[in-house]
Amino acid sequence: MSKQSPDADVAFISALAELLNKNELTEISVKREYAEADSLEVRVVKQATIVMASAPAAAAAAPQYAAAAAPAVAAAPATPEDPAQHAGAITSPMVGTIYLSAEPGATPFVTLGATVAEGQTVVIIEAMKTMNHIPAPRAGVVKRILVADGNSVEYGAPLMIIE
Amino acid sequence: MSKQSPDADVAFISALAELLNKNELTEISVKREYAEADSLEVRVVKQATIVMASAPAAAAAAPQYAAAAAPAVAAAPATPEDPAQHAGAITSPMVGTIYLSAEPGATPFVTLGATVAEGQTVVIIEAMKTMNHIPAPRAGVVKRILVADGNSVEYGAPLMIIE
Amino acid sequence: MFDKILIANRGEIALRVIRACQEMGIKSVAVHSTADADAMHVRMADESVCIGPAASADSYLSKAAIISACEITGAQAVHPGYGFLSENAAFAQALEDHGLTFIGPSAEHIRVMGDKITAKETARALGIPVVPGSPGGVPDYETAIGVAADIGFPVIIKATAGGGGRGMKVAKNPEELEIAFRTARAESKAAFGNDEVYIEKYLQRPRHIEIQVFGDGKGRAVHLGERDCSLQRRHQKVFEEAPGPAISPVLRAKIGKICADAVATINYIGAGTVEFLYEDGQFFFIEMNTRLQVEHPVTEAIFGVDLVREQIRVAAGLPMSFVQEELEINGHAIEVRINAEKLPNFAPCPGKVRVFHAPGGLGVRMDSALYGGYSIPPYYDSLIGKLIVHGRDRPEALARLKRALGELIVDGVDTTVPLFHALLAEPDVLSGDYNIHWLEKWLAEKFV
Amino acid sequence: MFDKILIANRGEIALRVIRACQEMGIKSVAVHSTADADAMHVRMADESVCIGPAASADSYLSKAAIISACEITGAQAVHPGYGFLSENAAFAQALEDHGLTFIGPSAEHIRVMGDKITAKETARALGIPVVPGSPGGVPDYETAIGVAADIGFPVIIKATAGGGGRGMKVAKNPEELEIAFRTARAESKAAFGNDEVYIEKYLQRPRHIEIQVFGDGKGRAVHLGERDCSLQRRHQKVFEEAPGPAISPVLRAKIGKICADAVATINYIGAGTVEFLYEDGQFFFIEMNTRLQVEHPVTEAIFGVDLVREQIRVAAGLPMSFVQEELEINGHAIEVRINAEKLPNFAPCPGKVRVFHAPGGLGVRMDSALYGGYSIPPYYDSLIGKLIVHGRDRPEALARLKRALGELIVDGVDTTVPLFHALLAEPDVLSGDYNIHWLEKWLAEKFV
Repeated sequence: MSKQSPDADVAFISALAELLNKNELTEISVKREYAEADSLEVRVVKQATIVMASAPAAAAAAPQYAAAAAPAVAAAPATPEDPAQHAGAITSPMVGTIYLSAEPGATPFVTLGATVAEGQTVVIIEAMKTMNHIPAPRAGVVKRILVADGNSVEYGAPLMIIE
Repeated sequence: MSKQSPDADVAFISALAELLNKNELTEISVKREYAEADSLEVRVVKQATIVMASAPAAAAAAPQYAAAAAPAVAAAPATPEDPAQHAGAITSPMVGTIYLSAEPGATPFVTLGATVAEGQTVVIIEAMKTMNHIPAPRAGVVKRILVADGNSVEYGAPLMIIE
Repeated sequence: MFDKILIANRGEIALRVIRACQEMGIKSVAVHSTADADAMHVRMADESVCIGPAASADSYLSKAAIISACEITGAQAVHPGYGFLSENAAFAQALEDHGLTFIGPSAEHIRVMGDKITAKETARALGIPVVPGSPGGVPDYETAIGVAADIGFPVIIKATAGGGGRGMKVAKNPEELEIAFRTARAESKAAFGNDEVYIEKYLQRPRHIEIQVFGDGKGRAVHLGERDCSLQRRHQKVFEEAPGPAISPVLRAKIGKICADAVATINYIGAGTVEFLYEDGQFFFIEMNTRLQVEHPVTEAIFGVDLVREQIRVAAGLPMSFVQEELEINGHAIEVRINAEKLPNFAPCPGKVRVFHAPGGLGVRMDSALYGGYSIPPYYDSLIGKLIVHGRDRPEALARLKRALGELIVDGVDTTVPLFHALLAEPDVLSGDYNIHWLEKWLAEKFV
Repeated sequence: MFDKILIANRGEIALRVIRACQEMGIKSVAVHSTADADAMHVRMADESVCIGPAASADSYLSKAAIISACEITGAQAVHPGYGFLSENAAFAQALEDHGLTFIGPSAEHIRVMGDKITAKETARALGIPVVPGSPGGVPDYETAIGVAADIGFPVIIKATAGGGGRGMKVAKNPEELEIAFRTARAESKAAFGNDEVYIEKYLQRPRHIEIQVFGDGKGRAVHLGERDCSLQRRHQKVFEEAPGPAISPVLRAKIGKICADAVATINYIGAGTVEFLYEDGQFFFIEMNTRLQVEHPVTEAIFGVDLVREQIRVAAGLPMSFVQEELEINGHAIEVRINAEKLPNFAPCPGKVRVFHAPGGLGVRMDSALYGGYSIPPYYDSLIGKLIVHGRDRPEALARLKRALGELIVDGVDTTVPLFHALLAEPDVLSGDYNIHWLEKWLAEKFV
């Protein structure tokens, strides 16, 4: 009694996947017994909801949206990789321009791996011609610096990660 | 014992998928026993998506829709209870007015439980002032009569069920 | 006035008529094929009747089914929209025979204008300028030679029963005449079961200019200026505007009066469009459409009138609600046809519209039967919407069109929207310097 | 002309301004709170900047954040829309100090008109008819008695710093005066931290009639007729129309000229609205709004102009694109405010809009920032859209409004649409026979 080869199974499953898409289905489950001790169980699922359907569409139809955040650093909705969501993140309390040092050429307030004390200035944000010193909310080590000298930042934009 | 090939299975499942869409269903489950130790179980599902979300909404916002089919008998999309989908259903081949007997007061062409021969007139549909005799497509017993004398019917409206 | 009107059509034009009915307090009856059970016109009408299967021939073109639908719903009048039975004299006659009102001209006027040759003869008799050509059908090649010589090359050979470009062939010189003549006949035979053809002068770079006329059926008629519909692909209009960039007020008044007087003379009732080829200040009659045009909204925009309401009024025996003197042009309007077609080949692209978002704001009108979740059936034409913009002048209208196109979302199917974005970047389009060959030529350069 | 404009607002009015920018070829910058990251105005603008948290005070009302947003995006001008910072003199001044253009009147004009008493004095000085009342603040009850006696009862006591109905009390007779006076003071103190009140003649059944004015800042100004906004609930307009059902052309020309001359005299720049109470052929100045009004589209509809485009033009130093003589009224327009509110209590009803389908067709304009799947945040006002209809006359506009309301789908939240369906069944609304008390009275009878 010849058993189904893995290749045949893969072909079978990919065929199901195509069916799923072709017919705009959300699930196909198959339990196939070819012979004693020779059976296959497959479940192919595709989720679809109105949110998924409309949001990207609107975005797609508004090419500006991709550029929406530019030239400022986006404070976009949270995504797994969004550093703004990181526990150690320091986010911008205002809209403005970033300076990593007190004046051009001067040594930066903080460097990667440096240890900072709570309250220590980590960056300056210029807004309305005034220089705002942004203090570290807690002591820790600078794990990441997410902005460059002269960057523009929105409210909520992640500046650096301190742990 | 000839076994089903995966190809045959794919064809079978694809047929199911098409059925699902054609009849606007949301799920089909099949368990097929071809032979001992040769069985197939399939579940094809289509989840409510934006269509479902919007259609009722549009209907809700269009109070006319509820009344849309009136005064004619609706030939609505298939639903489990839709007699038009019944295997034994005779559906209206035209838009018009139903007469269950040759003339007012005369004995009706068919009655519930009566046996009809193929080709026997079951109703008359008046359209454009002409009387159209509607024949039974097959011999059988009248299980249900779905229209009343003088009813208006749309194309595809179920008239009666003969099995 | 009618209590109930049945709309013998589908899609955006069915909606257009239902809207007019609602605003006039008239009940509306939608008819639909089994494929259109979920269509917007069915949802918006007060009542609906399924009149047949998906195939138009057995539903939207079925006179019997539609008249029966009137009988079971008690509709007193039928608006045919455009296409389908809108220019079918037999249908207009059948309605009359059943005591129903056809919202459109008389069967006789439809018949006369439906035949290219009688139409041309009638137009000439009514003082409408026609393109030089054979007095009637040209029976054989020998006759064709003489006719072409009289007219002067280039000439075009057209099917008497034709339309939509089939059975049309151009001969630039005597050498090309025979093959063109025989091909046109063959195509006519194949397409229309009638191989009669006629010959006309072929214009080099004409514009398609059409005059909107409206009659009350009692000897009064007006014109509502022109529309320039020169941007065509395979004789299908894609971009229409009013007023025409090349038409002066003097020229408009002159040709407009000629057309209005002509339809007044024959007691024409309702909306009609006299189509011309326009070149070097001269108009040459092409044909008269005895119905509402797809592009009627641009005329409504600049004149501030509701043409469908007027059609219903005069069909009910009421007078027109305006006279010529009151009809003043206000600004500029443009319509683009949103088709479910995939560029560059304009392949029809039916399917499910996941998201539909209409553009909004000042000076924007969207006529569409789409809604989120609607599946565009493959059985009918690919027009899924018309975007009409109105501005104080042509530059404002063009800017508004560009803006509105950017807002329109039809997610799930390909549409002709990219075509219009591209056209709005073309100097010739922005300056209005185009003719009936411009688009084909541009497409050929652009996409080949 | 500006290259880039920042819109310091959200919702439909932000969209309104972005649309004008797009049509003028000007880049637009949207600003938004964290709660509005997915808002339509963010999607439609060329750029966007998150300026703060959900709370308006820290985002849309944050002058510093908005000016910083201009600096990082290079925007040269700011359009404030309505509400938020649109009538904030300090903001206009701050922009000027930073070399940015405020698209609106001067800080000085905002300041003068922002204070009810100086506004009234200025209006009187400019020849605008004002309602009889106390020359200024009324310090104590004793003074109030004398003032009320001079004016004649009934009188109304209002907070100098007030608005939105708070700190307003009516005294029908001398007996009611003391309690009304003291309550008004207490409410003013609580609501505005300032207990100064003034006293005016209280009109019985006045209409709210407002005159749209527009100035070029160089001594030229025009008026664009009136809007009747009498249908109000708790001093919030819900239904606005133009022209006003009760205003004759003669009356319009007279009061219009008075207002236009007044703003011309002070070199007013941009759009402004002079609000009046109207009773028995007399106008009584209420206040002047030194900004674009929510209901400006009804004026745009009947005059065929784009008021936002004009605002931007004059802010850039260009002349107005029209003169008084060219401004002719064409037809009738009505706007209804679609709020996310649940009847009968008009309780705000934020939440996810599952399906949004805008009405279409002839004479219909929808200004809304909704889209399918959008979640209306709970932090801002409940206006989610404005439906504006335009017809040849008032009955046509009313019929069109009813039709369009039937097409509008906002699935997922409650809206004020049912209110308008009900209003369109009221003989008084259909005949235009209403005043500023009509709606409150009707609601009380209808829902209590």
